[in-house]
Amino acid sequence: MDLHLWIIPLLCFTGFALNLAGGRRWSNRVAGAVGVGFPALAFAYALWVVAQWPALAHPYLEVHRAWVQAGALTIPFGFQLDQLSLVMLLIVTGVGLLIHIYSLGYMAHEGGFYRFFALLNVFMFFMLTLVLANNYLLMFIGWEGVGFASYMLIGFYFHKDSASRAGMKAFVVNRIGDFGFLIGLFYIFSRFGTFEFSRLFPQVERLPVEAGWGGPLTVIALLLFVGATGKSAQIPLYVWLPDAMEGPTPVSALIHAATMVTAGVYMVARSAAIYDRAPQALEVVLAVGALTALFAASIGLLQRDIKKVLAYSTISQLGYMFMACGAAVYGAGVFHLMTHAFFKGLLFLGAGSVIHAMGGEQDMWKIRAGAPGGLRKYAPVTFATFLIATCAISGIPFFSGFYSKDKILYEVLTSGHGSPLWWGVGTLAALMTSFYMFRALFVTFFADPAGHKAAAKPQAGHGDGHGHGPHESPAVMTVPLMILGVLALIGGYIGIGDRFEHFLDPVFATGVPALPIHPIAGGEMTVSLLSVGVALLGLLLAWVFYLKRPELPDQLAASLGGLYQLIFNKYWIDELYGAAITRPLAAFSRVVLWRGVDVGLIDGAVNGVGYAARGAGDGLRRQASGNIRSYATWVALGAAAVLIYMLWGGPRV
Amino acid sequence: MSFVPTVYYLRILPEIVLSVFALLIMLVEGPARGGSRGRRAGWLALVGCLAALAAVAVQAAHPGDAFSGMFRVDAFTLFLHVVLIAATTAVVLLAMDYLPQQGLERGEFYALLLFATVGMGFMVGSVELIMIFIGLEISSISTYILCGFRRHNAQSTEASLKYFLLGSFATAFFLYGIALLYGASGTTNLYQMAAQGLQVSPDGLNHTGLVLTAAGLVFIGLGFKISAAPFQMWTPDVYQGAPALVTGFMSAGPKAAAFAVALRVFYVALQGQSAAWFWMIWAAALLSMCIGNLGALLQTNLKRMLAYSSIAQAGYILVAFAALGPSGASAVLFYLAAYVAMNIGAFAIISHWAHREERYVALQDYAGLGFRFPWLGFCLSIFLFSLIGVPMTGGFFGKLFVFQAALNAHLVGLTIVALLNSALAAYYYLRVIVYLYMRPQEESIACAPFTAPLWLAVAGCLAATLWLGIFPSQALAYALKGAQQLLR
Amino acid sequence: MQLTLFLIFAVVAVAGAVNLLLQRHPIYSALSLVTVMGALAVEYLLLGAEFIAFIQVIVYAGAIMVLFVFVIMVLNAGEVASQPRSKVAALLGLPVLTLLGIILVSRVAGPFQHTPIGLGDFLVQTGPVGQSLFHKFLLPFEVTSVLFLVGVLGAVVLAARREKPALAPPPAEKAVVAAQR
Amino acid sequence: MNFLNHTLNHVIVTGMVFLPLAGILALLLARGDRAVRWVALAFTTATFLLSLHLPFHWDSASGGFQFLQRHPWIPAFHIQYLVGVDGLSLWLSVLTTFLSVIGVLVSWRSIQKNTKAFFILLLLLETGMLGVFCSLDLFLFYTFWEITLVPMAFLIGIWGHERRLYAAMKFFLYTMAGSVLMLGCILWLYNLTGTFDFLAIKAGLASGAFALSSSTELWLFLGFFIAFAIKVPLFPFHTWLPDAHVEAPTAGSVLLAGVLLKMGPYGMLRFNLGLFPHAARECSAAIVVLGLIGIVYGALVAFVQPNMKKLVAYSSVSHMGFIMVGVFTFSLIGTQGAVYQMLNHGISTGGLFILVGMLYERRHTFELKEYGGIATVMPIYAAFFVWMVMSSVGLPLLNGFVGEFLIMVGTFTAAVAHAHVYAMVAATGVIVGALYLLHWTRSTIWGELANAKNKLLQDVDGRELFVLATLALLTLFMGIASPYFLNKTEATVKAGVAAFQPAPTLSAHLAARPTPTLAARGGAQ
Amino acid sequence: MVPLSYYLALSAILFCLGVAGFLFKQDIITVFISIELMLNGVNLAFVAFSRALRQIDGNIFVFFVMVVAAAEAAVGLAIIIAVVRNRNTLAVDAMEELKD
Repeated sequence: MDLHLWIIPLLCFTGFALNLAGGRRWSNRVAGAVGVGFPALAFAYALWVVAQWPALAHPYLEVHRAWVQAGALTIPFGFQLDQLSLVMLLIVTGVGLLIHIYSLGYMAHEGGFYRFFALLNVFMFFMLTLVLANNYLLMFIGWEGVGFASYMLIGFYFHKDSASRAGMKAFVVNRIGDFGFLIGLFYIFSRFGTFEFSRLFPQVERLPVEAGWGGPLTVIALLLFVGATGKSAQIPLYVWLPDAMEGPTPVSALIHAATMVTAGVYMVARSAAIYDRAPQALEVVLAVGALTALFAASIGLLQRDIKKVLAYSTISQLGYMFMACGAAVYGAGVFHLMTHAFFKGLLFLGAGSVIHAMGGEQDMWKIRAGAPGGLRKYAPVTFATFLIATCAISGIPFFSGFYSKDKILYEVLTSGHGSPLWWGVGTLAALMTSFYMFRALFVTFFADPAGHKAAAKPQAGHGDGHGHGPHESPAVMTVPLMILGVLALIGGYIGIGDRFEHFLDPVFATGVPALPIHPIAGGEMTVSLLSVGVALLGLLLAWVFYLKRPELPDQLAASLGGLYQLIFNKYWIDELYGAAITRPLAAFSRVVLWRGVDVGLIDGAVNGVGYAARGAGDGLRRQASGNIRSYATWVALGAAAVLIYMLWGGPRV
Repeated sequence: MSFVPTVYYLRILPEIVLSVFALLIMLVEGPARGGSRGRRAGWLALVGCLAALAAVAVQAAHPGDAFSGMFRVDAFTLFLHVVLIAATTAVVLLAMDYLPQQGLERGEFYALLLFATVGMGFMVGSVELIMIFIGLEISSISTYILCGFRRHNAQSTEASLKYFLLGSFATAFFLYGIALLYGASGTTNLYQMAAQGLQVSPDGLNHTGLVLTAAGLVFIGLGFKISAAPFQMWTPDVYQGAPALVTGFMSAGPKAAAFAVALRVFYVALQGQSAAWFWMIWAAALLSMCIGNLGALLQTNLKRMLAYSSIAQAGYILVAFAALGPSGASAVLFYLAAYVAMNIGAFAIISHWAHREERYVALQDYAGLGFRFPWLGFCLSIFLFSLIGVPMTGGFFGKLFVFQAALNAHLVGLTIVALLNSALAAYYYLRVIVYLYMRPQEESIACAPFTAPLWLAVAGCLAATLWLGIFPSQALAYALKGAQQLLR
Repeated sequence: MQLTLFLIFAVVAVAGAVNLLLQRHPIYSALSLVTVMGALAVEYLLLGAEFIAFIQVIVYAGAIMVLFVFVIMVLNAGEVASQPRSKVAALLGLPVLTLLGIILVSRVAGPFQHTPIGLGDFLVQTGPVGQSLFHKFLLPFEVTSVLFLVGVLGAVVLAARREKPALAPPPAEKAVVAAQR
Repeated sequence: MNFLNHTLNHVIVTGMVFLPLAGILALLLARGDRAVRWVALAFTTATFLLSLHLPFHWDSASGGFQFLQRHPWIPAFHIQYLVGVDGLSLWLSVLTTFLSVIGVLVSWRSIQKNTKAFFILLLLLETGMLGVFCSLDLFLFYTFWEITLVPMAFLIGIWGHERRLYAAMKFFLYTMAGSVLMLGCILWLYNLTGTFDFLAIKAGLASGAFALSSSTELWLFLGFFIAFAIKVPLFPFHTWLPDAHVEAPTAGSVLLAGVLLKMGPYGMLRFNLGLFPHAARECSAAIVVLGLIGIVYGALVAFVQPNMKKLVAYSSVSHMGFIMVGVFTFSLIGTQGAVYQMLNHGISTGGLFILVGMLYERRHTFELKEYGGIATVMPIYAAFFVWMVMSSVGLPLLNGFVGEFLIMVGTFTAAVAHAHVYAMVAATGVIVGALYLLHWTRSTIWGELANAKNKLLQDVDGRELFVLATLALLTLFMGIASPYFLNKTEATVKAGVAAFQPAPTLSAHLAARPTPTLAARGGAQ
Repeated sequence: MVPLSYYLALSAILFCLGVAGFLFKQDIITVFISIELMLNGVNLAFVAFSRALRQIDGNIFVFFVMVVAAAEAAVGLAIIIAVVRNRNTLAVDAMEELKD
């Protein structure tokens, strides 16, 4: 049975190529049709693939001609379809398609319409390559490629300096992660001689679980995780993601929430066979994930920009996914990945709709001020779907996020790799999540209870002709919102009873016996109740702070003082990086390397030789005085020298 | 009273031919007055040169000694005869362009050129020191006069005087050396000296010290002529002051002839002492290269720059000289041929562009000339590249040959110095090219029309330079043969 | 006897040479040289070189030096007024000379301390010289004629007093520029 | 047809090398700038097409030289006219002919003065470069090597920018200084072996017919190496490069970066590794370290350059450092990567120089601060800009990645000490590479169009579009179809690295594993 | 009996005095005369060697040296005359127009 999986990414690439080549001359309608049509075809193809699923060998492999070949190294264009990639395939094409459709409306009045769709398509192409690859290197194509697409899309408004800077930052920070990833790949190759999963993992599975830090699998796992921290915005490489919000909102939804940033999680899950044998690495993954979850959530508490809130929330949620991976329950991680794709995609699209409605305004307080009486009145669909998504992310029962997050927290607490400490951290982060999400919801959609009626005129920065007051978005935007709303609501149900995880089990069955779990009283229910409690607490607090007692936040801020400043300024991490790395590096390069070594030392030496030669030439010139008797003296001197030499100097005959 | 065999005269036929034509020139020049003065002499000289070249063929057909073993026709003699007479031919042609332009057109010029060539011919063909001395004097005295040919010009006469005084000074050393060699060996025939080994004189005394002193003194005289350091001081001044064309001639002919003499004296007569004099040559080579190239770096007068360059080139030839053996000698011969071709070529163009009273010999005068006169500029560039040692030119192959010989003789240090020097030298040659092509023309310098003789001469030099660089096999074979017969 | 003669005329020769150095007027220097030549002619006689001794006096001292004196007179040469300008000669001249003298005297004369030269047991008279010149040394003898021709030419070219040639009308400096393009 | 092919195989290399010279003759006859351009284009294109004969009739299984042609030239010195192509030179030759066509195209309008001379020199340069890659006689090689020097110095000196004289001089002298040492070594080798024939020398050295003492080998190695290192240019011999690039006209920069620099690694692979393997092994650590310094150093210095061309020039230092590391770790994979990276760098950096040149043609400045927001007025240009930058950054699916990756993998798995460290340091180049290239992109084409002088810039025209699109498609093709290129070089490279004894553990390890062939994979679908 | 060395020593001394004259004399003509002195020194060596070797050749050489000296004198004096016409001085140290 041939699936010709290569067609799926290539469809998206075709969309890209067509728009790149002809988009400039086409109307937005044609460009949009091309830009959405090909992902739609890809989605359709993916659905067809799903239909074929029962009939397939698992995993299904198709290997085409080589991409790179040198000596023992052969990297084919090869695709693999197993449970994990199937899930990813559906998420990417499905959510991707919705966001494409949404963008038709969102971007309708933007310049560079065709460019936007070309780039979205190329992103899809790379993302699909990433998830369908049958080897690490092909995955790396997608990995780097999505980075490129992300770079281009973050900098989509390239005339804004901040946007182009953010794009560059994203790319470079990702590259730092890729550095680790690459080294990991080198290790894999030098140890196992292949990058293909189907050849690599069987070899890995023959190896025992490693005990210390120095084992090859541990090293590989850690290096791969460095790559994951870059792509999935974990400590310490998360800094690019908040800045990435400079891109158009659909981009944030697609790339910086639903798909690309989860690539790290996908990659770690894909490498389960390796991680399972590297418990120390799992420990690191868990710790980093948990800390990131908490850390980002804490920053999210005080952000005023709606997209920044969502960005930090994304970082935080990605932390959860890594917590799951770190606890060696990759299934839970992937589950959360999926639900997160729904609700975070929805949140971003909703935020986009809000921004659209408010003419480009992103500051929640200004939105509130710009929509007298609460934005929910003007944009009911947006509000409703945003509400669903907020509930989902906060872990309100029966929304999708509840199931996945709950599962993760439970597993972290009980799994042999987990510990109560990280569970506590995760739960605290959940509290914060609930708080800041509802804070965002209340501030954005509800009227200011303090009754600041000073309705600032909505700003007309976004697009053209949209400065006519808050309004609901067109159907082309709201329909995707609604579809995602439904998914965010019910998407968790497939995980009930661990069905989803069992579906994925074949992928994660790596031959390592599970560690004994730490049983807790009451089992999963205890944890769930706690989680729900925390979520509701967050909701309550947000309600108190932002609807009931709007003066409280300021008072609290004043009483907290330094801590407030610290969090409000995002722990000054960007500034720290700037002062410790970026600026010294530039200064070092300029002053020491360029001016010092290059111009001073090397060229100085070269020129020094030149000067010396000229100096010698000058000395010779001075002897050429033109005086005959001087010349004769030199001749006589030469004669004496020659004779002395001839008679006493040289070897005797 | 025995008759002198006719074949003896055939063996010095080129010299006879040249002398006869020089005499003819003097004869026709006497009565000639008015506008055509010198023109006729030029054509006569040209015919004489060509006839002399033909005479070389005759000479070649009759190898052997002549005149009580004073003169020897062998491949060595023939090779240098061809080189020298060809050089003179080129200079004669150039003179037909240069002299009228300078207002110097007088038949004596050609006569002197031919006489100088006669002297050089005797220098390279003689195997007897007194004959060599006379040949040397003929060529030197002719050259002294040519240097001062622009006799109303203070620089020209000053150059002539400097060359004359210092040249005579050095010649006295040379002569002293000859005297000592004679005293040590009882002969002045180089091959007889070689046969004796020069260790022990006929009277049974050990004369090593005397011979070595003689070798040193001889080298002083010859070193002066080839402008080898430390006897090079006169070169820049004289080259600068002499008429440009004469400078070209001087840098080629007499230098080549002096090298030939040096080869005969050191390689043949003093071969037994090579271990002693080798280091003298070595040091002179080293000094010449370094002094020549460093001195040239800052020069802005082209003639002066080429003077330093010729010191450096002498250094390269001395590197080959220090290599000893047939490979060293053949490298010297080949390099001389290439050097003569490229140097005369360069001076041909320089002396044409120099214009009346040699107004334009500074580097900045050359700005933009390359594009103004593309063909001449191209030719000059080729000559300069040849002097630098860029492949496909005679200069390169000559250098290659020299370095190969030197390395073969394990002169690694000297070769490295020579290699670095040739890189250094690239700077000042290239500077001329930079001016030719890369600097905008500042003032439009006047330029006389190009005449056919000029073209002929330049084309000849160009052809020779490229021929020696691209298809050197034949010339190489001759040089090798010359070297072998020299050492036989 | 021989030694005495040798020493006397050696002293005369050296004295003449030193005088040549010490005199400031060229004419005295020239005359000093004549003295040296005369003394040398005697030494030649002591060495049995009759022919050379005679032509030394007749040709060298007689003709060539007269030429010098003549030129000095013609040019009305006197003492040179200018200051010596060669620092190199002033600084290095004497040491170098001393060195050179020591080397030459020791190395040239050194090996022959015990080679006696007798008086009158080997004479070179004109006859054999002429024989040799037309026999063994025929070629150089013939070639010297070229040398003299060159000398004549030199005198003509350099010293003949002709009016400074008015530069011929400049060769047509046509628009070479255009022609070459 | 068969006969024709046979004949062509015999003379193809000579024809390819000297066709540009014939072009010079034609150019001399051409009247008018227009005709001159077309003649130059015709001849470079014809040469390019001719050179395509090589890959199409290539025997991938052979690691030796193909299309050999041998004639005695200067018998006294045993100098021959001996040309031939192996896997190493195959693609470099094609790259040369290709970039020459590009060079003509990019000079179409920018060269207005002395057009004929310009194209004559360009064609002469092409002959020289092809000769360097194809000649197998050391004398012939050196001849061509030096011949490339002259036209390039002229191109810089005549058609360059403000400080062109200084740059031309520096270029010439720097390279000359290196090559005279090489000449010395060639002669030394000749004296030791009695021939200039590369094949004979190599066979003799390998078989022990010519024995070199280890110190002799070391000195010979160094002599050759310094000449090549200057050309590469390897840190710290690189300072001529920024000056030469900044001042060179676009075509000059393209050929300089694209081809001339490749003569360095090519020479090292051919001569240093081919003839003096022991010395190469001995010196490899130091050279690799210099290469690594070059990678990081070049990138960091590029990052702070205020001048676009200098930036690209330093980027070359960085990229060429990769090649050095690949060459001197002696692994099959790494060397293959280095060979491929040579091609990639030629295309990518050539492309970057063309892009810079296009801006210069419009604005006559290379200063970074003069630009910004160019994408607003020149969108197509900007697209190609990003494309070529990405190729240079090493975005997978474009060409740059394959080479760099192979080099790094090869280095990592190489059987040399500290291989892991080498690869890791090299990999940092990936980060800093992105840093300076994106910094450049950001400050040139992104951002606000603040400078009023840039507001009226014209986007690319048809000719420029053609050039850029060709290069861009080529980067894509080379990025996805690398086996097409590398299969043809593998046999040669394998034979070349065989002298450096197999990596003990890894290759044994890999040998145990059946590596499926391409065909088998194709069948498995 | 006089040893040969005496004659040779005298010749060397004369030669060196000639050199000294060249180095220290201030007018061109005397410098030229010094060269003649050097030649005379050489001639003495020739004759002495000829005598010691009992050969005629040395005498012949001296003859040729004198011939050469004569030609040289003619040309040299002509050059000097030309120089004086241009410069109006006989000072050696005035000939410094050509220099670096």
